[in-house]
Amino acid sequence: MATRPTAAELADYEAQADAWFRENTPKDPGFMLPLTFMEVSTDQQFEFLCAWQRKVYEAGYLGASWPTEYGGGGMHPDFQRIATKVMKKYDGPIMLNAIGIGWAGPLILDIGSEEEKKKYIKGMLSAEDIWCQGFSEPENGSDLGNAQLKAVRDGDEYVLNGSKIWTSLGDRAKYMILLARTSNEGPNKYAGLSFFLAPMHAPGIETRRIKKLTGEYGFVQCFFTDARIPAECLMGKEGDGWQIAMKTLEYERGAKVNLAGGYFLKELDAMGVVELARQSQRGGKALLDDPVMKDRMIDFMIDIQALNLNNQRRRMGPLVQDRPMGLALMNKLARTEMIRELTEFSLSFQGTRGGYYVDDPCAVDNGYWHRSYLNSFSATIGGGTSEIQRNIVAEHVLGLPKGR
Amino acid sequence: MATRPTAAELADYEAQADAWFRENTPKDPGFMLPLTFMEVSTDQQFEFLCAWQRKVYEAGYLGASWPTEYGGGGMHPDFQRIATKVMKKYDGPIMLNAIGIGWAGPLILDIGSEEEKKKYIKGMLSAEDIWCQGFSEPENGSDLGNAQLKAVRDGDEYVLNGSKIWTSLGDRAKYMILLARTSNEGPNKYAGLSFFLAPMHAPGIETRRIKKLTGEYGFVQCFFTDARIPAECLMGKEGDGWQIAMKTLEYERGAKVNLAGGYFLKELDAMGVVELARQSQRGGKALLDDPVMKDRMIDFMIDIQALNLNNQRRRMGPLVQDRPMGLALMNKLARTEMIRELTEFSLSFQGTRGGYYVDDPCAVDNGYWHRSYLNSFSATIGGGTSEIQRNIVAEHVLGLPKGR
Amino acid sequence: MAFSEENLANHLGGLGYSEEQIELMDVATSFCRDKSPIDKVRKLMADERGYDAQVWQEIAELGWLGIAIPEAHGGVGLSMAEVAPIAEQMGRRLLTTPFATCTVAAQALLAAGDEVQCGEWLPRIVAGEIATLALSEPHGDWTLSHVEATAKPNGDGYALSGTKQFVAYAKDAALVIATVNVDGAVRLALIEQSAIPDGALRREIIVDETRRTYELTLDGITIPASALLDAGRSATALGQIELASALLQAAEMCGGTQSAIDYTVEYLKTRKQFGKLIGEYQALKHPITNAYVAYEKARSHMLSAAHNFGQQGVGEIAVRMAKASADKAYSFAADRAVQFHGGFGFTHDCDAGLYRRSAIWHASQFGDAAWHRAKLADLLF
Amino acid sequence: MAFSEENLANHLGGLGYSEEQIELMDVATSFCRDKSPIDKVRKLMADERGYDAQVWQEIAELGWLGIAIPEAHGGVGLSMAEVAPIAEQMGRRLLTTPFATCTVAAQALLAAGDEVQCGEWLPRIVAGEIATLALSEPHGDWTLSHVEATAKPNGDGYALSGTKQFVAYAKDAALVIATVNVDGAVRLALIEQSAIPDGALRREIIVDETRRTYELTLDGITIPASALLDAGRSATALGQIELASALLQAAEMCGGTQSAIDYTVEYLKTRKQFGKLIGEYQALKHPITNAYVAYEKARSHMLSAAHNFGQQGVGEIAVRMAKASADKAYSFAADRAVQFHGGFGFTHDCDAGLYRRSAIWHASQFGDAAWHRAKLADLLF
Repeated sequence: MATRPTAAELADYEAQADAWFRENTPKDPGFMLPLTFMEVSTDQQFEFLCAWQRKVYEAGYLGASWPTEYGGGGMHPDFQRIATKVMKKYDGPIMLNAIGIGWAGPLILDIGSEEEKKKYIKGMLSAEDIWCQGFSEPENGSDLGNAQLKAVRDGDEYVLNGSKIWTSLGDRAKYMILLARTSNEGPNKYAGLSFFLAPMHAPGIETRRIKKLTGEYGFVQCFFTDARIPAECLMGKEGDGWQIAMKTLEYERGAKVNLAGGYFLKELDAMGVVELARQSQRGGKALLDDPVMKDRMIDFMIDIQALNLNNQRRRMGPLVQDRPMGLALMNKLARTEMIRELTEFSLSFQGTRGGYYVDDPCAVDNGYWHRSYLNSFSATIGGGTSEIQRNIVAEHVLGLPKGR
Repeated sequence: MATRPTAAELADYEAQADAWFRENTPKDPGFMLPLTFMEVSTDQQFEFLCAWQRKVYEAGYLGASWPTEYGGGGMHPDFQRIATKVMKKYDGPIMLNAIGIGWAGPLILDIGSEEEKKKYIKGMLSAEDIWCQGFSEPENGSDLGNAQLKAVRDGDEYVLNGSKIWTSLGDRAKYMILLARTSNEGPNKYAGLSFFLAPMHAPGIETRRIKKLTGEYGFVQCFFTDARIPAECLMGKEGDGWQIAMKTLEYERGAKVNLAGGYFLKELDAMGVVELARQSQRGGKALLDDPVMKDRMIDFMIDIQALNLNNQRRRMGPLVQDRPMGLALMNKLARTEMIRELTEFSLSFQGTRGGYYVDDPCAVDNGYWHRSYLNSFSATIGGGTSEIQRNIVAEHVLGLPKGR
Repeated sequence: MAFSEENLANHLGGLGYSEEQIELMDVATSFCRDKSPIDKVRKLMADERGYDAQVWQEIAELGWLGIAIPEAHGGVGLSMAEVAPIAEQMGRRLLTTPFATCTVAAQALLAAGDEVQCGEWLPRIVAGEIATLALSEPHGDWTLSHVEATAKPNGDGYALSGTKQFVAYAKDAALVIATVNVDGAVRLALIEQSAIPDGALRREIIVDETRRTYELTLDGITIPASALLDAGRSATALGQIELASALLQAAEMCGGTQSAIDYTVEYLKTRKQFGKLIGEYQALKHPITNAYVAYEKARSHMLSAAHNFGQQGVGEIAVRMAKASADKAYSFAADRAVQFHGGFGFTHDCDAGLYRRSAIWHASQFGDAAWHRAKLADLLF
Repeated sequence: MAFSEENLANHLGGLGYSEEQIELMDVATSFCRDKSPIDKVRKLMADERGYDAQVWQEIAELGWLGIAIPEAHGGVGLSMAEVAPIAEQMGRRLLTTPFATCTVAAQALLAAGDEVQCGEWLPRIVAGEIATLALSEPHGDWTLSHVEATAKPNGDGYALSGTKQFVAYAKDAALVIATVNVDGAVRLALIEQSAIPDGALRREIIVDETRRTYELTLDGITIPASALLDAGRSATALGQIELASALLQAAEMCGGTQSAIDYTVEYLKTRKQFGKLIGEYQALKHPITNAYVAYEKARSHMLSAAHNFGQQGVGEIAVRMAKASADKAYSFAADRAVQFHGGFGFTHDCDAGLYRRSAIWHASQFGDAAWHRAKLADLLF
C-alpha cells in the first residue's frame, strides 16, 4: 500500500481537488437529479450521472486509492477521503455506480481472481459497466439465506431460473452480483448458496420496473428463465455464496474502508426541517411561535445532534469501551427511524398545503417533504428492516438470545 | 332466581340504600385506608375493613342476591347493583374479602357441592373468613399452567410442598383457593393440575411479607413444607384444576355477573391529574398556561374519554359488530397502560417537590401520585402483563398466530 | 368546567345510536364493499373524473345525499349522526366521491341560506347535483375565517377575486360555495358552474390519488347580490362547515384505519419469513395490536361525535376529540402498514400506501391532531 | 442562528476528551464497582447518614473533590469535563455521597466568592469537608432566581428568614451556601454549620432512598456581612450552579441508565417463561434495545456537555441537551426495567425500582426534559 502522506501533501491535494470541484461540479441541469442511486428514473438522469461519474474518475477523484494496474490511482486512501470530502462540500451529484464501486469492486479486490480484477474494476470506475445486485427475492425479503433462485451447472454454463427483486438499476446494468442456489443438500440452507458475477444481457433475463410508494421508479424485478451464463461467472467455489454475500454486506455497512470513494446518496438535511418550520405559518402566526411545535422541534434537534455526536464518538476508542460495536450497529436503526419521524413531522407544518403532492406547482418545496417521508421507508425496510436491526443490536450488542 | 323488580321497587330500594350509606359510611379514620385489597398493610387497616364489610353485609348490601340458605339476601341482582352504586357514590371503603366474595364465592355457588356452599359462603360475606389466592409461583409468574406446587394424596389428606407468591392477605386469610400439581403424567402440563379450597392454618404453611416497589406491604409469599390438608378440600376431581382456575379468572375479568357486590379497588380518578395540573405552577405561572403541558393534558383527556366511551360501547351490540369481544379484551391493556403513563406524567408537574415521597409533610397530596405511579405496575404486570395482554388481543381479536 | 372521570363521560357527551343509524350502517357496509373493490379504486385513481358516475347516481337514489336535509327540502330529515356511518364505510373502502363535500355544502346552506337559496339548491343536491366548497387559500391556514379572497360590489352584483385551493370535484359541480371577504367580513358566496370561466379551474396534484380537487381562480367571476348567504349567520355557517367536515373526516378515517389494520393483519397471517408466519413475531404483532387499540378508541370518539353532533358545547368537543384521535390512529396504523409489508410495502401496488396517503390528506384538511388539541385546550381549560 | 445538519455538530459543540478524563474514567469505573456493590447500597439506604464515611474519605484522598478547583486553592486544576466521568460511574453503581453537591458548591464559590472566601473554603472542600447548596423553596419552582428566603441587615450582619428544601447532606455539612433575597436581589450566603440552630434541619422523605436531603429553616440564623458572596456575580454563579448540577446529573443518569439496562438484560438472558428465555420475546427484546439506543444518545450528549462545559453559548446548549436526553433515556429504561421484571419488578427487592426512583429524583431537581427543551427553544430559536 502507498505510504501515509504528510499533512502538507494532503493540504496540497485538497487545494487541487477544491479547485477542480469548484470548477467542474455541474449546475442545476434543469431536471430533478436523484438523491440516491436507487432513484434513477429516466434516461436523462441516467446519462447525466454516468457522464459525471466518468468525469470525476478521469480527473482522478474516484478510485484514487485503488491499484493502478486495474485502473485506480494507486494513492494512499487518505487522498481519496479528502477528494470525497471536497465532492460533498460542493454538493456534487451522487456517484451512480454504487453497487459496482461500493460493493462489487471492494469484493473483487479483496477476494477476486486476477482475471476478475482485470476484467471488471476499470469499467465500474468509469461508469462504463453499471452493476446491480441480486440478493433479495420476492418471497424472501428479509431472509437472504433462504434464496431460491436456481443455478444449475450444465457443461460450461450455469442455467438460472427464478427471480430477484429490489434491484436498483437492474434494467440498465451490465453485471449483477448474484446470490443463487446451486444445491439443496448440505447441513443448512446457507450451504447451498453460490455467488456469481453475472452478465445481465444473457438471454432469458428480463426486468420489470417497480413503481414505488412515491409514485416514482427506481427498482426493478428481474426474471430469470433458463438464462445461461458462463461457468466462470461463479465467484469462489460452489457453496461459498453465503460467506461472500455477508462479506459484501459489510462493505455496505462501511465496516471495510477499501472503498473507491464518492458517495451514493445524499442524506436528508435534517436541519432543513427547522428552516421549513421557520418559514411556516399557523393561525396567522409563525409556526415557531407555537410552543408545542417548538418543543417537538427541539426534541428532534436533540436527536439529530445525538446521532452526529454518536458518529464522532464511534471512532473514539476510550469513549466506547463498554460496547465497542454498539454505536456502529445501532446507527442505521437510529438514523433511519429518526428520518422517518422527522419527515412525517414536517408534513404537519404545511397546513392545508400538506395536501399537495410532488410536482403540483403549489406544493411546498415541490413536494420534497412528502417524497422524503414516503422514501424514508426504503431505509427503514431496505438493507434489513428496523425490526431486524433491533434483533441485530439486541443479539450482537446486548447479547440477548436469538428468537426461535 | 328472584323475579325482575319494577322501576318503582328499585327506586325505593335506592332511596333506602342511600339513606343507609349516607348515615353509615365511615369518615376519615385518621390513618390511610388502602385503595385496593392488595394494599392492606397494618392490623389497624385490616380490622377496620373487616368491621366495615361485616356492617355492610349485615345491613343487607352485600350478597343481597346470593341464596338465603347460604347467608345471602335472595334478592334479584339488580338490587345489589344499586346498592353497590350507592356505596361508590358515598366513596365508602373497599370490601376487603375480594378473593372470597369476588372469586371463591361465585365459583363455589357455580360448581361447589352443597357442603362447600354451607361451609364457606356466609363466612366470606361477613368477613369472618378471609380468603386468599394461590395461583402464581415464583418461577412461573406468567405461566400459571406450569404450576409446580405439589399435592400428594396420603390417605385422607393431601401433602403440600412448594411455594405461592403475590398472595394478597395471605398472612391473614383463613382459606386459600389453591392451584396445585397432583400429577406429572397426562397429555400436557395442564392435565396434572388440581384445585383446592385449602385451610391456611394447617401446620407447614408459612408466609413472608413482600415489600413492594412503593415501600409498602400487601402481598406475601407462602411456603408449604409437608403441609397436610384434608382430602375433601379438593374441588371437583384431580386434574380439573386448570379448568376451574380459568373459570375463576373469568370472575376476575367480570365476565360472570354472579357477584356478591361491593368493590375491591378504588380506581384512580384520572381527572384528578387535571386538578393537580390546575393547582401547579411552573416558572411562576400556572402550569396550565404552558401550552406544551396543556397539549399533553388534552391528549390524556381524549384518552380517558375514549376508555369511558369504550365501556359504554362494549354493551351496545350494533356498535361492536365487527369484533364483538374487542373492547372487552383490550380494556385491561388500554386502561392500565394509560394509568401508568398518566401517573408518570403527574410527577412532572411538581417541580422540585416531585423529589418528595409518600409521608413527607411537604409531599404533594401526601405522595399520592408517586405511590399511584409506582403502584400502576401492579396492574400492568399482575393479572397478565401488558405484553401478554397484547398477545391475547392479537390472537383472540385479530386472529394473529400464536408465537412458538 | 370541573371534571371527575365519570362526569367527563357524562358532560362530554356519552354514546348512543338511532335505529336509522344502524340500518344505514348495515346498508352502507355492503354497498361500499360491493361497489368499491380495491381494483376499482385503483382504476378510478387513473380516471380523470376520479369517481364512478353510475355509483354516484346510486348513492343519490339511496337518498344518502339528503339524510341530514329536512323533508321540506326533499331530504330525509335525519341528522349528521346518520351520515357518519356511511362516511365510515366509504373511508373503509376508499370509495371517494363528492358525497362528503355535498353533505357539508348542504349544511352550509341550511346554516346561512335563505328560503330561496335553500329551496333552489337543497333539492338539487338531494337529487345528485354536486355542490362543493371553496375555502382554502394559498396561505395554508386552517382557520376558515382567514379569507383573503374578496367580493367587491360591481353594478348589481359582486366581482370576485383571489384564489381558492382544494375545491373538491369542482369540475363537476353545479354549485361552488366560496368564502369571500366583503368589506372585511367573511361571507359565503354561491357560484354557479356557468359563472366559472374556462381555465379558472386547475386540477391539483394531491397526495391522495383517489380524490379530485381543483384550484379555482376567482378573478373574473361575478355573482349577483342574491348569491351571498346571510351575513349574520356566516360565523355559524363556518362553524357548521368545520365541524361537519371534521366529523365526516373522522368517520372516513376510522374506516380507513380499520382497513389498514385488516389488510396488514391479513398479510401477517399469510406471509412467511425465516420459516415462520411473520404475524408470530411480536415486533409486528404488538404494534399492530396497539394500532387496533387506537382504532377502537378513535371509533368510540367518532360515534360519540356523531351522536352528540350539534349539541351546544358538547358537540364541538366531541368532534374535535374524534378528529384528533382519528388522525393519531390512522397515521400510526397506515405508517405501520407500510413498514410491516416490507419491500412490498414500499411499492405503489401495496394498498398500505393508499391508506397512508389518505391519512396524510385528512390530516392536511380542517386541522390535524395537534390543531384540534389546541382548540380543545381553549374549550376545556 | 442558522443551521445545517453538519454545523449543528460543529456549532453546537463536537466531541473530544482529555487523557486525564479517560484515566479518571478508568479509575472511577473500578473504584465505584468495588466500593458500591448493590448490597452495600441497600445497607446504606437504611443508614441514617446514607453514605460510608470511609468511602468518602477515600474519595477525598483520591483528589476527586478538587478536580475542578484551581491548584492555587489546593485543587487539581482540571475542569468539570474531568468530573463528569466520575459522576457517571457513581450513578452507575448508585454510589451516592456529597460528591456532587460539594463539587457544585465549589463552583459557586469560584464563580462569586472573593479571595478570602475561596481561600478559606476551597481547601477544606478538597480535603473532604462537606459544602452543600440550599436553593429550592416550597414554591417548587426550578428557576433558581425565584428566591423568597430573605436576608435582612441586622447589626453588623444579616438575619435570614425562609425555608430551604432538598439541602443535600446538610446534617454533615460544614458549609451551606444558600440563595437569599437581599433587598430584591438574589445573593449567595455562606452559612456555617455552627450557625444552624438545633431543630432547623429536618430530614426529608425523598423518592430516592439512596440520598439524604434536609429541609432547612433559615429563621433565627444570622450571618456576618462577610458571608455574602459578590452581588455582581450572583447571576453568573446561579448559572454555573445550574449547569454544573445538570451536567453531573446527566452523568449520573447515564450511569444509572446503563445499569438499568444491564440489569434487565441479565434477567432477560436467564429468566424463563413458557419454556423460553424471556429475552427471546421481541416484546421485551426490542423495547430494551430502544432503551439502549436512547442511552447511547444520552451518553454522547453527556460527553459533549462535559467537553464543551463553560464554552460561551455552546456549553449551556450542550448541558441542557444532555440533561433532557438523559431524563428521557433514564425514565424509559428504568420504567421498562420494572415492567420487564414482572412480579419481581414490583418488589422492593428488585433493583429496577432503585433506578426508577433515582430517575424520578433527577427529573425533579434542576429541571426535567420538558423544562430543558423549553430553555433550549429560547436559546436556539
